[in-house]
Amino acid sequence: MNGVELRNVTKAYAGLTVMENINLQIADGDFLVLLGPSGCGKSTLLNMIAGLEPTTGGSIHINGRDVTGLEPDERDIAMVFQSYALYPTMSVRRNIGFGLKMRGMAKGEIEKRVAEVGELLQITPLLDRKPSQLSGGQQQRVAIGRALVREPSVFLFDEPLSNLDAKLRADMRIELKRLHERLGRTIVYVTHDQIEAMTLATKVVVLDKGSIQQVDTPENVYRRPANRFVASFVGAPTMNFIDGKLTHDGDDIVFDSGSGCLPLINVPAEIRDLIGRPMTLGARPEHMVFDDAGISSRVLLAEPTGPDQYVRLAVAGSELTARSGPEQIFKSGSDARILVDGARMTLFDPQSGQALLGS
Amino acid sequence: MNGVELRNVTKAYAGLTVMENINLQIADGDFLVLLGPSGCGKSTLLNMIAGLEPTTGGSIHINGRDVTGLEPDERDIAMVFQSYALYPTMSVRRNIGFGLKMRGMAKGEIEKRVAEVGELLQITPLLDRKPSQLSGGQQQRVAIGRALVREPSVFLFDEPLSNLDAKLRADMRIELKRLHERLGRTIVYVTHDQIEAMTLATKVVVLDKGSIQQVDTPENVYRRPANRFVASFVGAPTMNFIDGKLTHDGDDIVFDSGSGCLPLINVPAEIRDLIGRPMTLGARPEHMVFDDAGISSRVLLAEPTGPDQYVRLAVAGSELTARSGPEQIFKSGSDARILVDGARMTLFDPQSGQALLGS
Amino acid sequence: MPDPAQDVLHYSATPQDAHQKGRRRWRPQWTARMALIPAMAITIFCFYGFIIWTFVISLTRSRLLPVYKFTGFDQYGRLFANERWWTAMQNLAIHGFLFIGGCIVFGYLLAILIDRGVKAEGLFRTVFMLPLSMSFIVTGVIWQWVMNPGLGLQEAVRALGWAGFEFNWIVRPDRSIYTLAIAGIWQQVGLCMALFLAGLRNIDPNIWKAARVDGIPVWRVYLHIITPMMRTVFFTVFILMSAIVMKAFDLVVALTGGGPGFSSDLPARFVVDHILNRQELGLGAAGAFVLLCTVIAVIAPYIYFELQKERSGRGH
Amino acid sequence: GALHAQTAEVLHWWTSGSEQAALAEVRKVFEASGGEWVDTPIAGGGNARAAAVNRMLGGDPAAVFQFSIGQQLRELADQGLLANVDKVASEENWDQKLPPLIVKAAKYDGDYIAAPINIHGENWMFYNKAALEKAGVDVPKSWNEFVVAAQKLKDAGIIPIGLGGQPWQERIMFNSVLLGVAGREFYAKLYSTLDDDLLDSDTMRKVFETFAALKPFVDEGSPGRNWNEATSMVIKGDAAFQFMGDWAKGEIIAAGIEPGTTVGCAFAPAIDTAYIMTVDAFAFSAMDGEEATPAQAKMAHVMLEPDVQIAFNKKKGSIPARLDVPADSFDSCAQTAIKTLQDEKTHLVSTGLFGVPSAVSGAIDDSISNFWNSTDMSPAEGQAQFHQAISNAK
Amino acid sequence: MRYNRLALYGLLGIAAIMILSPVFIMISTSLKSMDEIRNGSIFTLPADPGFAAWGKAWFGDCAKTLGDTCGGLSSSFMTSVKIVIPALFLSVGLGAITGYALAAWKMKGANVMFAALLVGMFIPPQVTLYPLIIMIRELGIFGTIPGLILVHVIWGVAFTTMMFRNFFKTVPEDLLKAARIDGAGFWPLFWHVMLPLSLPILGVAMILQFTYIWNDFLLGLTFGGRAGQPMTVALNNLVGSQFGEKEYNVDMAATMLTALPTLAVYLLSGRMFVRGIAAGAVKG
Ligand SMILES: Nc1ncnc2c1ncn2[C@@H]1O[C@H](COP(=O)(O)OP(=O)(O)OP(=O)(O)O)[C@@H](O)[C@H]1O
Ligand SMILES: Nc1ncnc2c1ncn2[C@@H]1O[C@H](COP(=O)(O)OP(=O)(O)OP(=O)(O)O)[C@@H](O)[C@H]1O
Ligand SMILES: [Mg+2]
Ligand SMILES: [Mg+2]
Repeated sequence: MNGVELRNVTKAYAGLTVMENINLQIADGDFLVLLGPSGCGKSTLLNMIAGLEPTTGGSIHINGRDVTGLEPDERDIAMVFQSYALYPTMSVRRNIGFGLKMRGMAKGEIEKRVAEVGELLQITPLLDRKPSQLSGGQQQRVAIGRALVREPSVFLFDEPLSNLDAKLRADMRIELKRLHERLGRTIVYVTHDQIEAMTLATKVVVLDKGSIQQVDTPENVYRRPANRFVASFVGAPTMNFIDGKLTHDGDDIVFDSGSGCLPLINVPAEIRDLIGRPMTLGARPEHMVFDDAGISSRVLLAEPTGPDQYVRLAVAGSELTARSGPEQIFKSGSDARILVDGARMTLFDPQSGQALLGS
Repeated sequence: MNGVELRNVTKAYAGLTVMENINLQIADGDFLVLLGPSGCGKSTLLNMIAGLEPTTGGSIHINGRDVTGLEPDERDIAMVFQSYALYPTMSVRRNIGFGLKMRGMAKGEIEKRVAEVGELLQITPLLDRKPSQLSGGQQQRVAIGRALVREPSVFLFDEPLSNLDAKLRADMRIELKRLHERLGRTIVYVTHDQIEAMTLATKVVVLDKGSIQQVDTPENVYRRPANRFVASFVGAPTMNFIDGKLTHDGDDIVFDSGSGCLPLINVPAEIRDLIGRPMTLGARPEHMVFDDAGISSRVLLAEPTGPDQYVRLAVAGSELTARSGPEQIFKSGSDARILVDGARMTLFDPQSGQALLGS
Repeated sequence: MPDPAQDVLHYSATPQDAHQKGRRRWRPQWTARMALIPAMAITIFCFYGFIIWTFVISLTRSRLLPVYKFTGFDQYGRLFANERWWTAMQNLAIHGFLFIGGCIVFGYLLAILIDRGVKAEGLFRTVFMLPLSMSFIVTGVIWQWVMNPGLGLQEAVRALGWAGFEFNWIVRPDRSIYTLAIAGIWQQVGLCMALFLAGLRNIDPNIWKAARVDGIPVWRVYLHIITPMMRTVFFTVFILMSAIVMKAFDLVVALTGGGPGFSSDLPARFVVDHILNRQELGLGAAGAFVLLCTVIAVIAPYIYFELQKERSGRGH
Repeated sequence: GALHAQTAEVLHWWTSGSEQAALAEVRKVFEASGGEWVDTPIAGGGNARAAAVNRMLGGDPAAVFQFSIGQQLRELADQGLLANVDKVASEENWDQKLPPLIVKAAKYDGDYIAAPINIHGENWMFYNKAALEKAGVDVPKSWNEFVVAAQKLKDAGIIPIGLGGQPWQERIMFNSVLLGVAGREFYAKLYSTLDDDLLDSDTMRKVFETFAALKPFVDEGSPGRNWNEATSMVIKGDAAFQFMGDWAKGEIIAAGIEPGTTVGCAFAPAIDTAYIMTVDAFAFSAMDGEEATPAQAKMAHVMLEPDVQIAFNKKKGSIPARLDVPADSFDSCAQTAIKTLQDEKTHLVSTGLFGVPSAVSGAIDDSISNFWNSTDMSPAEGQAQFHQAISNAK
Repeated sequence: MRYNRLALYGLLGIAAIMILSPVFIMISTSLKSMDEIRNGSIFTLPADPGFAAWGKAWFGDCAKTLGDTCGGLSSSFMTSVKIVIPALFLSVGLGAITGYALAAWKMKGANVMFAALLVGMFIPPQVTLYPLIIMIRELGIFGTIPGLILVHVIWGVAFTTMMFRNFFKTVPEDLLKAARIDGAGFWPLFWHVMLPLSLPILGVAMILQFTYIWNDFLLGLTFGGRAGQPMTVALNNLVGSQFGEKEYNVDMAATMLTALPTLAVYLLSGRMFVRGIAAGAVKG
């Protein structure tokens, strides 16, 4: 099989297991994003694929070849680091070409390849500068160039954009996406930023505490989270959670939190099976609907972000966030009526946190 | 006058003027956000208000008192830094109480105030830790506590949230906003993150290259930018700009970019006066409408972010970004029809960059 | 518009500032200046005062005690006609090169070896730094023993059966200067090692990872990437070791006594010998002044570098 | 300085066993006559001299301090730092009892500023009798004979000259050669006038040639060696000869050998008899005036008392500074020296400490040591360099 | 991989042996008798190790001296301690304060003054003894321990200032700003914030200054007078005399005894030393 495959990979530091029995298949040409909170083991996993950290158990296969015991440079991979890790005393040109030179490539050929990469990443005018003379975004581009020039079959990125400011991050994101479409190589990309995961990935792996929570397309991870951890980690502002149970309110089904009943619309039919059992309802801010049929709630705070507006509401004993358009005016302390789009909500088992209804 | 006032403030470093004739009035209780790109002089301005940088010219008044020559601790201000700047060798308790101790406050009184602040910021259990034993968000809270405890009349914040990750940033933002509503003190807040500016400010000052571009409410800065710089700096993804002119297309008014005509809807009446003159049209992604009446465009890339989706389009010789809901599917290379919401667009003079029609 | 008088009124009325009664408080900046006075006094009176004094004395014919009968630049004439002085200056160059070079090379090598992740790191580090605790006099005495051809290493190796073994540099006029470097390096290599090790530890570990992914052999990483990054450390080491070379006195006295003949003399010893033993204060002062000028020529770039570094560091 | 009137701090560099024993003789008598002795030993002549001067400059002088008599002492007197002991000297008529050369050196402006305590001879040659016998050579009477004998010794596997390769030891050997080749008049004239013609003369060339001819006869380990290690080589028979001052006798005695028995002493080969003298002396800091305090005067008195002179010098290995004390209790070498010195023509001064200005002294040491240790310098070059160094230092 | 490791440890081992062997020679010689020293090689182990020489070095040999003291090191040990401790604290303290003032308080000419001060690191102290003697005399403290301490401070301040200034330059500016806003003036900022921060570099400066001052001979000899002769002067008296039989075992024992305190400091603080250097001297 082409691509990358991890079989029962385990990692322990000084006896402390930080990762156990990881199994993962990354198809050729995938843009796989490893998403998870700080310390969950993303970098460790990436480093094991790169060969920078030895595995404690299991095996790693790249393009069908078992690379578990190989050195990084024998694995046909390239890597880009958050801190760029450019060689500070070399010019951009030498930074990019140095790996080729070490492989004994001819000078002329190196020149050619560096020029091509420079062209592709639009850093040709910077080729003779030192890294310290570049802005953060330019440095990141050079770091990518250094990976590109080697033409490996797998690219590994460890939070490559997190040192950049918001604007630049957005631009670089688009560039990376285009680059992937153009080269068609496998990419494994680590981030803790869910927007990056959503926009870049063809497949997202959500990690928590060294174990895989969900492997799916970005859309599914967002819309059908496998469990409460994934649901709360992905999405900003975060998903609203309310404990309670589904009950009938006349013909309608409502969600009874014990201190109030939240009306639901567009309720899918299969949900009726769950009526009465205790559960947690999860609803994203954009799936809370301001509607006169809704439950009455008190506005705590309105956060206009420009295109949208997030409103914190006190309702049925919880604090919830709902999204609205920027025009509507919410005064703190005033009243608003709110309901939940039942077609888009997620229901979780309160004990295990697993999503109810096959996601 | 209460609050903060800057009169003709000028700043030069070694002869190089980085800031000239800044005049600014910050009303008592305002939450004023200084917004601008890196290096535009935000920190410099804040430091001058704090007394950490001497002014080269002009004067600074706090609560009606000329503080231009005073030491920082005589100005009745407190400041919170991006890097937190906690004293690494002191416990949280001592960190917070240090400023009071320096003022010679009695021990018991310090204890009391520190405890209050700890309560307020929910850091009571952390009071005996060292800063290095705290997470970033906790450190930032302590830094805020250190400012709060002094009960100054003006708070200064220099990018206090930019070292935090996205999730934490969103939470802290809300906390800050609540804190401001609760204490009612004047806040001057520096950031280059427009979301922070939009959500926190009662008044935004947009700075560029040491001069003030616009002073207004967040809504107005977003919806009625004073010039092209403000328009492009505020909002992410950034506003779309197209050069061309307004022309008649039958009864309708369209925007003619030279290589295609962009249909407009909801065109305000006063715009008719501008027909024919060269100008730049600015439209934010959420004000681009997918509509069969629109101009045909080619989809370059679709970026789903979760709640929304940003679509890059090639249209009328430009590349534009439009926002749509997450459900619709845009395949790269496919066709989409697009038009602009004329009620929300902004028009700029192509030479000066100033907004046309009094904003 | 509040007028200034009103400002003061308002000011003293503010509760926090009531105790100041409208007067400007004592500024911490002034305290900072006061705190510099002792060091400034030492710098001006002791360092520069003494340098000037030395220069003045070098223009006199003082012998045992300073006398202020001026003879112009006669002492410099005598100094430059003195063969021993030139030998000493030449030795300074040789010793400086070997000692500083040796400390840098060996210190760096040891630091690299330790940095490769050895087990008993603490033990090795401590061992390498042990000689630092010895004075130069002690160092000289020990090495005089070890290098003495009749008693030390040469004899010991010969006793083991290698009859032709020669290690008699200390008694050879053309080699004795090298023995100074050996003993000096032995003593100072630990400090250099510690400095280099600290520098190596400050290097972003991702650089190492990037180099491994690039498939760069370890020695090349050190040569092409790490070493250039350690420029500041090299400079620090260079300056510290230069200071030692310029002041080298005790070591020469204890190790070779400047001999054989004056083949291993150094300027600092020349100067001290003339001032304290030969009662040639004027000549010694002239030598000292020439030595100081040499020093300034060496450290001027350092000072320039320091200031430059900080100025360029400001933008970040 | 606020010590009791009869208290004297004595700063000296005599820290070795025999030196301390000798000095103890002075101390015993000084204390017996009511003085109180505060001892400040500092090893190394250079260190001690520097400390004495520095403490004087610093206003915390030692009342009595060991110093070499000559130019430097006069410079201290010039600055008013010294007290004189004229009263004692005239009462005891030092002018008559001390050798005239020493009297001259100990006086500044007609006042005695130092008390000479002894005379060391520098042109001694110590030899191991057994070694000479083994090689079948006699004690050489001339430098030509010496070279022949040395060759024989070398052939027999004995190191001919046990030399401590330090400049001052090399100079002692050189001066012996100078005296032996050029004669005492030449020596005296050369060092008192530093005359260019003499320095350039053929005689001088011959001195350098002879000196150079000795180079093959020292062992490899010579450079840097201490004099007592060299003496020990002679005692053990590893080396045959050592040219050294009579303090070497102390080392010989310490090894349990009576000087003149198995280890012999003789003057270095020479065309006429002479004695190169070097003198240990004590000077007196000006404590409250130009005149010595009672304690200082007492010290001066004690040091030149005949009994002290005998007891001290026997332990020290030198001979009394006063030539009028009975010689019979001294060893045979010392007796020879005392007898020799009765003839004033034999009085020569060492270039080490008081014969010539210290700058010249240093220049002499430097250039001789340089010549001796260089492998490629011809005698002519050595002579030229010697001349150059002396003129430069004058 | 394996062979690499072997070579690595091999090289380190050789280096360690080369560094240690002179110290080993000293110790083993100090445990030998004089006969053994005369007849054996310096590299052999003592046949019958004994501490007689150490006793002699420490207590002296009263039979050989004039009797005021017995010439051992014991008498001057306390003198050394009395000199080193105040000199250490004063020179490091002054360096810390000066370095702090230069680095943390933006003052015009601070860099020039620092540059000027650095020159002091390069002046051989021997060269300027005379004016220093006169200066100390005029202060009325020549020949006393306080005088000697002052001299050590003068010659130590350039080095300690350099260490501290370079360290304090790495302290983030925001921290200083925060303290100023908190109203911490010059001294509170120093005591409460900067000094606690500088502990690693303080350690390094203390260790190096301790070594320099403890090992000093010249300044002690010149400025100590009679009362202030440190251990190194006693050591010199023991081993430095030109005349008379040399007792190498006693010499070596005395040398080791003199070096013992500094040796102990290095043995006990090796890790701290490297960490301190990493914290300050190198970052620059
Ligand atoms: N060298 C090490 N020794 C011991 N534990 C380690 C080591 N490196 C990492 N860990 C632990 O392994 C876990 C995973 O670390 P890792 O760096 O992979 O996290 P991450 O997901 O990359 O976090 P971040 O987003 O902060 O980079 C963490 O709990 C960390 O403490
Ligand atoms: N000490 C200084 N000396 C010289 N120029 C300075 C100094 N400090 C700041 N500047 C310059 O003044 C300008 C404004 O700097 P300032 O730090 O206020 O920017 P900023 O808006 O806070 O940027 P950022 O978002 O990166 O913090 C910049 O061009 C900067 O280079
Ligand atoms: Mg990571
Ligand atoms: Mg800033």
